[in-house]
Amino acid sequence: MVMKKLINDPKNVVNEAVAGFEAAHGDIVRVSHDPMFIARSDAPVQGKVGIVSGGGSGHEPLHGGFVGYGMLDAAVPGAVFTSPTPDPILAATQAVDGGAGVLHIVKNYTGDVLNFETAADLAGAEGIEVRAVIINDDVAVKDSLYTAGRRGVAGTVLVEKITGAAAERGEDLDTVVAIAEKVNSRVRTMGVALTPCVVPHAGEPSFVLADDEIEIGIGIHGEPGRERIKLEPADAIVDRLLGPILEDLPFVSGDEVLLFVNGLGGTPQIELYIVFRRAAEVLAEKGITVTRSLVGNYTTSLEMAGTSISVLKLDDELTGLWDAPVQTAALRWGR
Amino acid sequence: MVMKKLINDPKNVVNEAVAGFEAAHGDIVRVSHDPMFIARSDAPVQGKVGIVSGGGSGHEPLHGGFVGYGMLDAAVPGAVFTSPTPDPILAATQAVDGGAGVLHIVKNYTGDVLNFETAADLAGAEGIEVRAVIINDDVAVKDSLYTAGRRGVAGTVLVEKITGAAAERGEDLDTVVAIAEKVNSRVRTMGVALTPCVVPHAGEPSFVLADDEIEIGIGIHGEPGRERIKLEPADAIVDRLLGPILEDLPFVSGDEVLLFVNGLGGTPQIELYIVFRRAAEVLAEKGITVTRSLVGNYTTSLEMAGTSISVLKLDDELTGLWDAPVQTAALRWGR
Amino acid sequence: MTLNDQPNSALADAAPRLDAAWTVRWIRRSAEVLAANRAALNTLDREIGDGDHGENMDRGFQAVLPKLDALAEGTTPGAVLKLVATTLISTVGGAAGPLYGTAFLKAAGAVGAAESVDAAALVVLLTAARDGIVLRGKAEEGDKTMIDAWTPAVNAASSAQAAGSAVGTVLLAAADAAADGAQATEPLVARKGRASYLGERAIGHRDPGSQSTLLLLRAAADVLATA
Amino acid sequence: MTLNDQPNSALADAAPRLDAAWTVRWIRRSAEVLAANRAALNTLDREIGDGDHGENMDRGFQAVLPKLDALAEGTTPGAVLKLVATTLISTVGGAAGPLYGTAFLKAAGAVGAAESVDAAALVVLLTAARDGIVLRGKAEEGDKTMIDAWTPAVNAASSAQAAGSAVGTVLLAAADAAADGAQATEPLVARKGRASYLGERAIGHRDPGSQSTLLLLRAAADVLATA
Ligand SMILES: Nc1ncnc2c1ncn2[C@@H]1O[C@H](COP(=O)(O)OP(=O)(O)O)[C@@H](O)[C@H]1O
Ligand SMILES: Nc1ncnc2c1ncn2[C@@H]1O[C@H](COP(=O)(O)OP(=O)(O)O)[C@@H](O)[C@H]1O
Ligand SMILES: [Mg+2]
Ligand SMILES: [Mg+2]
Ligand SMILES: [Mg+2]
Ligand SMILES: [Mg+2]
Repeated sequence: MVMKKLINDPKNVVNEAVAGFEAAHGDIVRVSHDPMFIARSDAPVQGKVGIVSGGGSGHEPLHGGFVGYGMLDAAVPGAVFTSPTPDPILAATQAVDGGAGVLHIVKNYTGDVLNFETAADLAGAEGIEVRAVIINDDVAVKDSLYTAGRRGVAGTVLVEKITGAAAERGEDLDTVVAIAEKVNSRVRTMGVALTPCVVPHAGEPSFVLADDEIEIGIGIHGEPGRERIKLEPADAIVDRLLGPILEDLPFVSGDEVLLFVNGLGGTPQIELYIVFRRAAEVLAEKGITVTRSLVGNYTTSLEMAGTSISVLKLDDELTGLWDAPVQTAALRWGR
Repeated sequence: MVMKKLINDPKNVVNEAVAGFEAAHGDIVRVSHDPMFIARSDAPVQGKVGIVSGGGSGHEPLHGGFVGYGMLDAAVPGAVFTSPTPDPILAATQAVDGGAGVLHIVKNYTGDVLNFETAADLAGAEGIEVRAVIINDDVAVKDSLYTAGRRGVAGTVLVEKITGAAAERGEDLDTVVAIAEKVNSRVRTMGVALTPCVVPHAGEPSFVLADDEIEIGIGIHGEPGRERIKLEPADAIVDRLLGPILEDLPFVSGDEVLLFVNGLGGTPQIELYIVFRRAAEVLAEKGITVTRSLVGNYTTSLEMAGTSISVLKLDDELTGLWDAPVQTAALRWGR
Repeated sequence: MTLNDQPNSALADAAPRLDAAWTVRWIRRSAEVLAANRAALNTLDREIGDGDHGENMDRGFQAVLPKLDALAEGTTPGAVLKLVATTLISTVGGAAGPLYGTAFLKAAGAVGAAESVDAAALVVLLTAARDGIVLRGKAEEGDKTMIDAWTPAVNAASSAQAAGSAVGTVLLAAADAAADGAQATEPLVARKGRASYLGERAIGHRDPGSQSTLLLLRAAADVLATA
Repeated sequence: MTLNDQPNSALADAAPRLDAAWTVRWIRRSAEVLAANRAALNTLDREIGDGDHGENMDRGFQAVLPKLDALAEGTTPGAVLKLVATTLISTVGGAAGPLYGTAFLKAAGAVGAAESVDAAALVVLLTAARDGIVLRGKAEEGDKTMIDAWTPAVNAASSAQAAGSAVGTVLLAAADAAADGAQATEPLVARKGRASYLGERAIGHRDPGSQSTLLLLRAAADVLATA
């Protein structure tokens, strides 16, 4: 079977997409091609904590789409589903260092953690104070003692937005780190895949689901989740995802939350809203109030069909930072 | 084969999605469920020309995602891929009438045109001045004399944004109509499908493409286009789409344009940017300057994989209106 | 012609005039037939349109059914037709909704307040329905639309009535002509509706609207025959 | 044990010390073998990871090749290993990049500026490489990672050297033990890396990193054997 994608050479997928991103969003970002990273057009912002994220490509708009005022200072795209190497992470860190230190927001995958770690060591050796916050919001991986730990998935977007707002309003590195950790500690996510995706250089689906099977607890690289079950109505699937999310924190009656229904890339928006409807209904039944919402393709797995639900427990501080102006290619309000 | 969608009953897809949309975006819109339409939360805005669009569902965020300050006053969603009936169009028209008349933005499909026509007649009988602008930006349909005319596709988003800005700044109905017609007359679009989509109540793909076939000139309901060819590299496909677009207006050296690469629903963003890169390159070679850009899933065909390219010839007036603040679920800047 | 297409003149002439009860039975039968043909019409529409014609027609006629139950005693054919018209307009959507809606509306207008319809009035009714569709959709014969079923049906009805046939025979003539007309859309390139985007690729496929027209007119003849 | 896994002691002991030329030949052979096994490693990784391990390793070693050409005359094994380390770190990415990068870096450190490596130094080199991976990745034996190939390899090399074997035999022992170790990952549940998310579902699949470790160590033995 021929792989059906709008690409040229699989080897050039990331390069060309980044070039397209640069052409489309030159008002917001500038791009370094080698080493490859995407930075705010006005980086470094003197006196501001710099925020760098990154990871394998294929999750767009994560992370490049979130570079700009009020969010990330730079994003470092690796090959598809492969962590970037330390060199571009170091270069991005240097490029956004405004003298107030740099935060690395890293999704919890061995490769990402190790490569960011190496880059941080190298940056430290050059006198840049670098701190890392590891995002691990995925409740699908049950027992963290016998695994590489929980994975970082769509909750990353919320960490990046809120932490970016804190840095933008001038908080120092300790405070920015604390806020990133706070968001990470209060957000829980679980996803479901209806179909797999095809990594361009692989040319074949990363896993196979029967016509009537879905994968509950899917990872954003197609890593398997909790269980493979027969296709169910959307409401039943939402209940399967929300249950473990709500139990885990736990979220309780009286909580105010941000409800984030994320598309994995191949699921139409009309379905995401069907999911949102049921999730909001379940939360309401439990006395949990949705005060902020986000619906759309924000942390994708190429063309995978499916969704993830994230719930973030808000307080006045986080709500205020969420509402603060942001101007990126993929998330924008207030300016 | 089981249809793989995050839905409950196919009959409730639109209802439930609209309910989810309402739950997620209550700050921007209010929803009437029967007759079904989505209106700005502050409608009617007294003294402002009301702008209503609508059409079959399945193209989300078109049109509901574009309801809000600076764009649409109301959107009327029909069943999936089926024009709404006159009743909700009339109700939406009444709901947004602020005394300055109402513009209907209608994509050129027989069903849409006829149902909006009937609604306009009924609204007129109630003393509301209604004008319609029919959008027909799709260059894939070659000879308009022997067809129902060119189809309205992704260019509709640009018409809605720019016309909405004109209405928001207080232009009268004649001027708003003239601007809508101006945008429509200066925008050209052509699309390509890599895979078909499945309408929920049908349960089967609306057309079949071989594993290595693509459809050049696809319509947003899966209507066939110009030709069915073997899969090609992205750059070659972009060239096939841009050629007819540029010839048609024609766009010439020295033009300033808005370049809009639209995803049809199932194509990952990374591919859309590969398409954008090539399109921008071709325009640059021809001396056409891209001064504004839009990339993303804005006029979709459920989960269809593919893209459409729209080019809009700008001038100072249109650029200013494009840049004006907009606050909708799917397009937002400046507030 | 299939067996089903054979006129059955003995039964056809059983009732000389069409009254409100017949009109209601016709619409009920149409709803039945459209429900049964929902998937088939969707398939025709999927081939050269967007695959929803069966869905649309079924939704509309199912919406009519409960309203028929609520009709007052002593209603007229015109009142029934008008009820069908407004219901189709507000429930079918797509191209077919306004087109069939207008057809029934014009048909209602043509029969006015009459208590029943004879063969001559039937021809007037069918003509008005067809003219309503043309008024809205601007299709000509040969454009590969429902008009390609309607116009032969109107012509055949008119000839049959001119030759002195009773309503049953007139209806059968209309249905038979619609069947031929629907079949005759198959080799055509479309010039109206979604199928027009297909160019040559529409050749070999029957227009779904011509098929639903045939089903409606056949139902009209059938309910009379089995009354 | 397949035929390929048989030690060939006659040839293995042909060269008593490993010099810079051998190191370059080893890396070139590794690049060849990894390119040839690119798809196979991707497949292993697709089964219990994200399908890119072959891609990653191939990208890294291909990036090393042109740099080998540019190496000065009279270089040392340590300098070659360091070049490999920095190139892998900056081109492989994923988990394997920092892990193999650190392994080669620590190996380079272990041999220092020596012009060649004897059996004892080889054991030190392999041990340092393995320890570097553990330092970064914190995996223990049985976690179903590349460590499950490295640790048996280091142990076998150490025993062979203690028994007085020359470098060739030590390398063959290491490669053979890595082969057994890689195979032994198959029944395991993973506790590190992406495969750890699979729980029981990882059972029956070989860890891709243990396989690439086997390929690297086998290449080391082979280039000596065919020198
Ligand atoms: N302009 C027209 N005049 C007459 N009939 C038309 C016209 N356009 C479309 N039709 C009829 O409508 C049918 C399609 O109806 P339907 O599928 O319900 O609507 P849509 O095309 O909006 O999905 C076509 O098969 C054709 O018979
Ligand atoms: N913590 C760890 N310690 C040792 N080896 C590890 C660890 N995590 C992963 N690995 C090895 O890395 C291999 C995967 O490498 P690769 O596929 O290139 O990276 P990624 O998992 O980032 O895609 C695994 O097969 C395993 O052998
Ligand atoms: Mg990887
Ligand atoms: Mg339709
Ligand atoms: Mg249709
Ligand atoms: Mg991998």
